[in-house]
Amino acid sequence: MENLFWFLTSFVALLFIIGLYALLATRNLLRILIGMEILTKGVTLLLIAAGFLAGRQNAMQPIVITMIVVEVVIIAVAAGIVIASYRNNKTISVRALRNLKG
Amino acid sequence: MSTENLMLLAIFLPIVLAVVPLALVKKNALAAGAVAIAASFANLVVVCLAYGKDAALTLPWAGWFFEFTLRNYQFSSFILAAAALFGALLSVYNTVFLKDKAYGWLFHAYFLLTLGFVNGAILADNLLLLLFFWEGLLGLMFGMIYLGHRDAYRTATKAVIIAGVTDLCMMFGIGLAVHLAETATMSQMKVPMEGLGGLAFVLLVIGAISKAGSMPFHTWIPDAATDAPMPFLPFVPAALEKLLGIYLLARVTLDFFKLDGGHWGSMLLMVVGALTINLAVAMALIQKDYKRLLSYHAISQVGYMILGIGTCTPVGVVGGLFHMLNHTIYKCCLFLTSGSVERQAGTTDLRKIGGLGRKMPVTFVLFIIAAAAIAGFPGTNGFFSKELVYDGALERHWIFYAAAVLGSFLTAASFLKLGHAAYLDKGRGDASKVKEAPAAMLVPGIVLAALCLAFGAGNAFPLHNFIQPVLGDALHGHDYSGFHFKLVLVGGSVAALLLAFANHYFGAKSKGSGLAAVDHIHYAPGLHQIYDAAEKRFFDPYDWARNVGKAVAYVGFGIDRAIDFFFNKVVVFVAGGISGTIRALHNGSHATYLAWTLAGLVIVIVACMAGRL
Amino acid sequence: MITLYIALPLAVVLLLNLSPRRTANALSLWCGLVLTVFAGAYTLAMPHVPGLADAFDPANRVLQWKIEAGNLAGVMFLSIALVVFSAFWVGRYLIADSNRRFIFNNLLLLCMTGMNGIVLSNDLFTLYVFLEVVAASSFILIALERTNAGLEGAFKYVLLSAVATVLVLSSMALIFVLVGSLDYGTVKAVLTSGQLDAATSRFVTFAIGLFVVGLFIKGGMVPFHGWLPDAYSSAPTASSVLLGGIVTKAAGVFTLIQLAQNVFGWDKPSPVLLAVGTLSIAVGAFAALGQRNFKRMLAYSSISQIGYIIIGLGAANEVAVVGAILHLFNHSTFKTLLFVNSAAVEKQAGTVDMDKLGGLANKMPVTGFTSVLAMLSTAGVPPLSGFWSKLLIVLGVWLSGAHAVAVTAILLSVVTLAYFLSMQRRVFFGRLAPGLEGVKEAGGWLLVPEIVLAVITLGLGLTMPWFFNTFLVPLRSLWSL
Amino acid sequence: MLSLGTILLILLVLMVLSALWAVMATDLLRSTIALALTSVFLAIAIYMMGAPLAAVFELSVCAGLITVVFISAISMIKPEGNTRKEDLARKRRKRLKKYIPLPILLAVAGVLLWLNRVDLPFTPDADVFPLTLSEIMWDVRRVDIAGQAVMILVGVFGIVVLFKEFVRRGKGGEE
Repeated sequence: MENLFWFLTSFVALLFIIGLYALLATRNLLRILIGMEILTKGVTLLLIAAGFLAGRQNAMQPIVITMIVVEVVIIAVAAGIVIASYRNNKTISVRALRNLKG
Repeated sequence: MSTENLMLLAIFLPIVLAVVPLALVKKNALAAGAVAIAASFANLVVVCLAYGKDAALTLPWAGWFFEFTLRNYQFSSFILAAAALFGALLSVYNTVFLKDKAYGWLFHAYFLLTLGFVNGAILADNLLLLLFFWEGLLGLMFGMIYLGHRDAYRTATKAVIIAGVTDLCMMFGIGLAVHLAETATMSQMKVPMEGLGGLAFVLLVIGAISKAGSMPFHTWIPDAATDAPMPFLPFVPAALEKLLGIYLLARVTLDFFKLDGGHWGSMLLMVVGALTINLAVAMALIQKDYKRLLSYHAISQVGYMILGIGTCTPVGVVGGLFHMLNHTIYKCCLFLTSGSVERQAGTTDLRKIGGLGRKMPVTFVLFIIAAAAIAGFPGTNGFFSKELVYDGALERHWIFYAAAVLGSFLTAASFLKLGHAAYLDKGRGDASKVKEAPAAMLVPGIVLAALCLAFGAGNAFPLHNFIQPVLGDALHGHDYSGFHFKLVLVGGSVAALLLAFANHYFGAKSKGSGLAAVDHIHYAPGLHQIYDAAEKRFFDPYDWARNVGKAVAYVGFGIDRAIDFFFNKVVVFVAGGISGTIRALHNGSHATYLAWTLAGLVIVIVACMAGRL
Repeated sequence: MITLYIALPLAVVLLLNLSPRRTANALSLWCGLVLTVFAGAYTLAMPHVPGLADAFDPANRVLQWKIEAGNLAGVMFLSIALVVFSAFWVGRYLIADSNRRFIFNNLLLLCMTGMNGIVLSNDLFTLYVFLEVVAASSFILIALERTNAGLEGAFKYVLLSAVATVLVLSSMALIFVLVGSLDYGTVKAVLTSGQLDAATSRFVTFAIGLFVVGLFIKGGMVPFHGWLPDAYSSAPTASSVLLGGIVTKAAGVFTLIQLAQNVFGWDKPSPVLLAVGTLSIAVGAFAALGQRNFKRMLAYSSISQIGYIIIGLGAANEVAVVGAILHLFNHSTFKTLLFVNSAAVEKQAGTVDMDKLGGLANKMPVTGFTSVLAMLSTAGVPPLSGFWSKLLIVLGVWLSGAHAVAVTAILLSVVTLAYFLSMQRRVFFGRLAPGLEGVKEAGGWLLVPEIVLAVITLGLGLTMPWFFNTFLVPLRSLWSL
Repeated sequence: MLSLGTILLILLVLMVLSALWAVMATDLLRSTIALALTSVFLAIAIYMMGAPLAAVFELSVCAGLITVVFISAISMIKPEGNTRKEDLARKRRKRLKKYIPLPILLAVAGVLLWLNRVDLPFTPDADVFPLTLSEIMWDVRRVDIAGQAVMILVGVFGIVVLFKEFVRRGKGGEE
């Protein structure tokens, strides 16, 4: 059980690292969104693993489903922001979104 | 009406009536003034009815040391009565002075609010309640200074910042004292004077003496003298703040901590007192503005009170409290004369006025009486209280006595200069159209000047009725009224006065002949002239004395500016630097913010795992 | 009937969108106002009328919602209703386009639903869902005008909020492994059972740490605050009112208080909270000192004020926590008031750059006066309400033994006073700035929230003892000490 | 027959690799595809861990809907500062066509998975939770469902606000 837990969480950790890398290092707004998606994937895996390990997948499934729906809305809104920014600035570089300082 | 209700009335009557000027549809200063007069006289009646009665009142309040506890007894009712008296006199004066001012109605509202808050602070028997009223006064002070003119906010801000910092000290002091005494009720407060108790003492004293306007928390007062509306000066710095500050100081030293003469706390107070006397008066000596000069004296005289209370001898304490009362009377009167001059002559700049004595004879007489009182001319009230303070100081160490006498000398010199310049000199400016001030502005001054003389000649009355009952048994049956001082003391004071006269006479003569109208000592020059004076006639006794005075003035000026520099520049620079750094760190990049977040996450998690959550 | 807090706004939104567009545009404002007033009145009536505080349960399991409310919830409901009420007025005043205003009003109602849901939720995952509702509607509210700045602020918020979500959900997963449920009561029973072995309690601490950091991000605490100044200052001012007034408090701070007491069962001072709170107070205050933009200064000031709430919570004794809750309410009133003032200034003077403003007090007396009131309350000047809450917080922190924190908090409130004085001087007092001669007082629409909020700030301060005994003392029972 | 552990290992490794690809790929479209692939692998893993309903959601919503969102976003964005702009656009359009079958394939795979539910070689601890899935979903988690509804409403408003082109109108209300 313990081993399985660490086995699964190590993959979750890998996904988190990849996602955070995307958030931190890329300049492309859409790729930042992809990073956010990957983070969400990690969370999904972690939740399912938790349900699996606790033996309560029945209780966990509705949670994951709701979470997926909620995250889709978030991503859609975020994509809307990126598109609107692109319409304003004609670029999807994150440089367009670093003017507020101080 | 029971005394309990009278106490409540004293607090809430002015505060409630203050709403009237605020609610006036047409902002008429005269109508607001009428309300102010009515309210202040009603207040006077109320506090007179409550005078000297013992009463306590506790209303259910928040709990945890927060209790709405009021206490009326000899000391508080005396301070209350004094404050109410000045409030009543000033309300009359203000009404005339502010008649045509656009902000008049607002000032009257502030005036009444201040009166109510002061009554609250005096009657409070709970330290936290006291703090409540105390802080409320801070806001009112800001409001009143702010009314002066369009750039007065600078001064108002400075005043609030200085007072705010010292009030913070006082808050800590109160916190410590409440912690140590395990009660916030002032009448039950007993704090030991060692360890943290000492710190609490110092912090509370800082709060009290800064309210009274002592050095080094004084720098806003002279600025307020130039910027604030004139009626603010006799009301707040000269009267109420002295009463309140010295009241708290006396409560702290005599009640809470039971300070005795051998303690370092007493020495501290005396040193502060002596320094305040001399440094402030030295600054006063070189001022060229009527109000500003007076305001430095308002600082200087606090020194006598602190010195007197700091001696911890019955005679010194009686002297200090008596001096507080007297100072309020004559300084109020002096500020009123300055107000009359400002209103009639249009300015208080001594370089632009002169020869007003003939045009404004009543004002001049009032000035002479009050100035004699502040200088300690025998027979006036100031003389008696100063003698008592000298007596106490001499009992402790001759050096404090010497400092006090030196201050007395400089006080006399500066008032000779002021009187000469404003009322006797001829020719500067156009004085031909100046008339005597209206009667309503003179009456309060006349009352006060009469009090100066009355409390001098009949000093038994205030001492027996107001001051000595405060100390009660601590006096061991002594009576300090009448005229029974040691000859040495009186001789010293008289000598100081004579010296001041001589100094003034020779100064006026030697300089006055050369220049058109002015005797030069009144216009104590800027810094370069100090060096000029040092070059020539160094051994001339007169110049020598003058140079000593100037040197003291110079040092005082330096200290004054240094404190000013600290508040104006260092604080601003440090805060600005921190602020700039923080702002530079917010570079707008999402990656930076994300990196902070992750770093914070790691730190918090590490801290949690280390059991620090 | 406590279900109404969620059901009613949702129903209103649905009905508005089903009715013809023209009617709906006109109706949305009034529906919203009536709803918020109703919510406020309902909350005030709740302690006195039996039955109001019950969940909706007509003996039928299917309609039994799993939610509950307490006294703390009452304070939050009141703040939420108050701020949303003000935001409606500001929106009516500032947003010219009627379609956009319709969307704004709908989003306000949805956001209100989300915040009420946060207050009511009794389950960690439900909490998460409503947190996301609030976050998503905030993103849209920030980006409503689609200006560059607004999009930038929204984007940063989206980004950091995503990280917060990940942390919160991961923490939930870890708790679920251990407990097998996310219900507050069940989780608390396991976490505070005292039967966890060393390894398991380290595991639990780790999970709680993740959760707390997630909430720190939502609440905008330093150093997790990067999004907050940008989002607040760049949002349309009508949205800033909502964001600055309540969103971070409901999403971050209230949640933290709720969880600390209902789930984590903290009962001793927490150095982490104290440190983060103190850092927030300091950084927020000093950053606010150097701002030129009125709204940005208010945003930093929010960070600083929330720091006070957090140290109150960190002290974990009843004095401090009651102070923190009171400060939560106070902050939502006076910060909303300040944002409403900034809306008035923005509309009337056309800018919120403080270097271009000045001397507006004579032109806009009500706005000037109420802003002075709000500022003094924020800085903690008696007898305004802000003084009492700060006093309780500092007192509680001192009693908890964190003397240095208490002293720092007091010292930094001087900085608060300093930056607000500088703000007052640059915006309302001083010399009238060139070009502002024709400025008039804001229209009647805006004076309503200004006066209501100012009266609350002043009235609460003056009637503190009564308020304290009626509302706050009962709160103590929440904190089992 | 592979054990559950081995299958999971393979799936998760593939998932991480495709996630890495999604982040590293220079072409945005490829990134999106890789992301969808990640979702597919994750969905299968979820399925293997005894959560078939969640797997279907992951597949249809994440792999399907989000990919659609991303691809429509990419299609709105013209290639930046390029001389051969139209050329490239045409190429993109061609490529887009190439990827159209992908969501369909994913959907088919999902349906197949749903229909041929294979019995797990390794059963986790018996589900000790006393309620059935639908009971939990509609009773215990009822508030969450309401929250989802609110969320979707928010999303609708978000799309109306953010995606809609600026409209020029005669009355001059909007720019």
